Amino acid sequence: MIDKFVASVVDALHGIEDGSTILLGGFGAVGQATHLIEGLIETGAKDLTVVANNAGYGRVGLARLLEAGRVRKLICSFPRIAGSTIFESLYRAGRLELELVPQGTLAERMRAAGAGVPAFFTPTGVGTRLAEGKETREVGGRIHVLEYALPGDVALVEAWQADRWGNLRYRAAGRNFNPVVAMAGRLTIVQTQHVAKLGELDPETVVTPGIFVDRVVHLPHGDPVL
Amino acid sequence: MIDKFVASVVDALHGIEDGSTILLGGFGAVGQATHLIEGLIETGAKDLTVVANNAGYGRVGLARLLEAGRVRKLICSFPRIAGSTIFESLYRAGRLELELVPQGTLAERMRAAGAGVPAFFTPTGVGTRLAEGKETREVGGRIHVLEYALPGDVALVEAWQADRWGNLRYRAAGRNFNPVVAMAGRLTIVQTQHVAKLGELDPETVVTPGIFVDRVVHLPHGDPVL
Amino acid sequence: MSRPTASWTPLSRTEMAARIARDIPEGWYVNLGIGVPTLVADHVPIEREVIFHAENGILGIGPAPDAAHVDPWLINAGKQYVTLRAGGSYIHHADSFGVIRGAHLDLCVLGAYEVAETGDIANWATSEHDTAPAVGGAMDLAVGARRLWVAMEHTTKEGRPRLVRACSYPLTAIGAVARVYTNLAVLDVTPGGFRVLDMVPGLTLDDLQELTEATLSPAS
Amino acid sequence: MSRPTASWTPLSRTEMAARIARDIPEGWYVNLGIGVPTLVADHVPIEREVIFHAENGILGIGPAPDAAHVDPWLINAGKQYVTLRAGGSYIHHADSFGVIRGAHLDLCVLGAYEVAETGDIANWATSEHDTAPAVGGAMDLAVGARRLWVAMEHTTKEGRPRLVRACSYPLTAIGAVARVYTNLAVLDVTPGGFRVLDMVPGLTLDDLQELTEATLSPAS
Repeated sequence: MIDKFVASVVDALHGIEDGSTILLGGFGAVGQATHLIEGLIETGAKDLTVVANNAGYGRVGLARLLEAGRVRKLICSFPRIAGSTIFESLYRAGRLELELVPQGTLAERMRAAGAGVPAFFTPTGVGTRLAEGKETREVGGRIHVLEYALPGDVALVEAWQADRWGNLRYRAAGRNFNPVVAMAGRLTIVQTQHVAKLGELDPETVVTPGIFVDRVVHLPHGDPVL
Repeated sequence: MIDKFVASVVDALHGIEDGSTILLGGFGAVGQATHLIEGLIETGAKDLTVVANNAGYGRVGLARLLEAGRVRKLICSFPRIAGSTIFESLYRAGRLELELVPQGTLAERMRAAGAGVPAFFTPTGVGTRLAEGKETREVGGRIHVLEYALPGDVALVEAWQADRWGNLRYRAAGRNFNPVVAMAGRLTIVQTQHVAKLGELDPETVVTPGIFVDRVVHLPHGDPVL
Repeated sequence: MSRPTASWTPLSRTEMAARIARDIPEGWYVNLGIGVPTLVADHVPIEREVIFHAENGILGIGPAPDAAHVDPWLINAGKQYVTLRAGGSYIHHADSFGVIRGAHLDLCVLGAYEVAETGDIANWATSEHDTAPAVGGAMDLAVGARRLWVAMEHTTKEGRPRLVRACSYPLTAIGAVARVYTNLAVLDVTPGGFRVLDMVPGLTLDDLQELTEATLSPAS
Repeated sequence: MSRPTASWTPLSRTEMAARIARDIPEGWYVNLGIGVPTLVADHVPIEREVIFHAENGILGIGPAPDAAHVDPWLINAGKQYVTLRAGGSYIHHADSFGVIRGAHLDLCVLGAYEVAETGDIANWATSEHDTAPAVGGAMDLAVGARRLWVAMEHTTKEGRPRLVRACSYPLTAIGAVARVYTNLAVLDVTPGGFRVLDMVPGLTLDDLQELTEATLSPAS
């Protein structure tokens, strides 16, 4: 019997190595696998590259991980949000490398990784600082930038419902990057609010099929707090 | 009030021009917008390029359109199926141009068109006849082929349910290429088995949001016949 | 703004939003940036069906909820609580930017620091050495939407023009802007530069030109 | 096949399928091609959870339905009626080939005309001038799945070897095959060519070599 559920955050995060690239679902506070992100601290893994839309806020989740000094590099579209003080002070102090990526390019690079597409052209960023030094090409009369797939060693996902095959559904705007990072992670780890029995999720409504999921931990942790 | 429903197949297909590229959803007989495809004959549009996984069978749908001599070129992954006699005789007679594309490349080229990605690299087809003459490049230690987006002037979609904003759900394996061609068509036309009231479709379960859909016609035409 | 002694009054942020809302017809799919653009939705009557999109995968955003009806799982790209109207739906981030990049939005309205007469827009970074840069979806939206409108004050607080010959701030996109709504005027970006469609009552083209670096032309 | 007078019996198609099924562990995600590969599913007991994928967007295919329980909306990539087991789900075609190309499948089993000792596979066209070529998902599956196994007769009906030094038919993919299951043997493709893992009872390596163009090596 396939059962991707594990008993604890520690089991869920087992084996993550120093230097790993970690992809995070979530947009702002919604749909972030906060317990898994904070759990990374206990694993001791360091020198991490973290890919996330935002750089965390306050002292929770990614901000806590940053504060613990475990992150070498952040690949991010919008690090500076209300309360992102830990990120800002580390960045100003030169203790954190930042690769700034347009949000759609960030999503598409991870989707490409998940879909076996190693590189693609996009019109986004042409003629801007974020395309400096990148290969460009005219296709269909318009200039485009070549962007590369962004795979993760690990993806951390927050789901609303999961079954033992790892099929996932999300809640409202909690979907966001989660299905994308789930595809792009070589090891995809999920924290879910609710457990569904196998067959309980309508097959027409599964958003992330279990093929993209390796481990699931049940954490009924409640609503996101902005 | 937005209402994408039109009264008839004729209204749904209004304005399609000679020389158009038409993308078809469907895989085998399942999920094919047969009434819209046959309706193309009455529009008089000719010199069409049709993009479809299969080349039709018997004397229905795409096979009828081919027989009527309206198709100049077929872009297809698996034209030769049981009953594809009309395609085979036209092709042998040199009366139909064929661009054979691996199925995943076909899907990805249309998805790219819908997502504003003009070209991408893929490992599929490298070293084969289907990559002859195409640009290749090593990315990540592996050779890839450059493939281009495949947009349609028109996409013909079959849905199970649609509402007046054009939100769609499909039925089982009837999903297949339909959400992909819906994204890639500049004019996306849907035949739906069922009409849903606005708000009746659970927002978590819409597969094709109405933003990809221009016109919908209600045709409760029953089950596909293999 | 160093206002000349004049008989005209600049639009408030709310009035700017209302002015933009007037020009959005039923049936358009629209993404609204942070700031004045977000206010535009409040001025589109609910019965005029305009479908608002947010980068974080929402189509069909409705009016903001009152405090008693907040759904903590439903925020927009500006991280504000929103509602979903009947007919709305959720998509994931790659699909959401497929919607953007693939030219499925009829309109995007963004704020900006500067717009050039060529349609270049600068709206994401104020200097080459920002303390912590953040770009979000601005570059994708600017190149992807079928029309890009900008909503901004006509000049900076110090009176420096924002409608310029060439942007001095880091670019968001090249040649992307179709129209600019300021607190003083509405201007189309044309191959011949900015063309004034509309001004606040009492303002003359000469007054406006004085507050603008780029050369303005009147609507023909 | 020109069979030497010998005490061995080639496997039937069903036996080949059963042999392959033995090697598929629980938990694998597997795509099965047309022909003998499709039969493999029948030999994986339902309690050993193997999740079968079809190119047309199905994950979790169950046993074939009897005539009374056919769902006309549920076919596999070979256009045969199938069922969906609890835990199954549907995805669209671009996502389905994302699953394939993105190396999410543990295994794909395909039929073939020829496999070369380098792992090249030819399985989609029998000549350079086919009356009407068709490739389907073969090229995507061959390059995309983590492991590609081939199921085929060891020789053509005319006795011509199918395990060759270099394919004579048009290629499907280069260096893609990991293992070949024939009606006579199981062979791994290694950097040193075909290595025989298993043969039907009574068959010797010399017998097998006689029916094979490529040079065989024994399992060490």
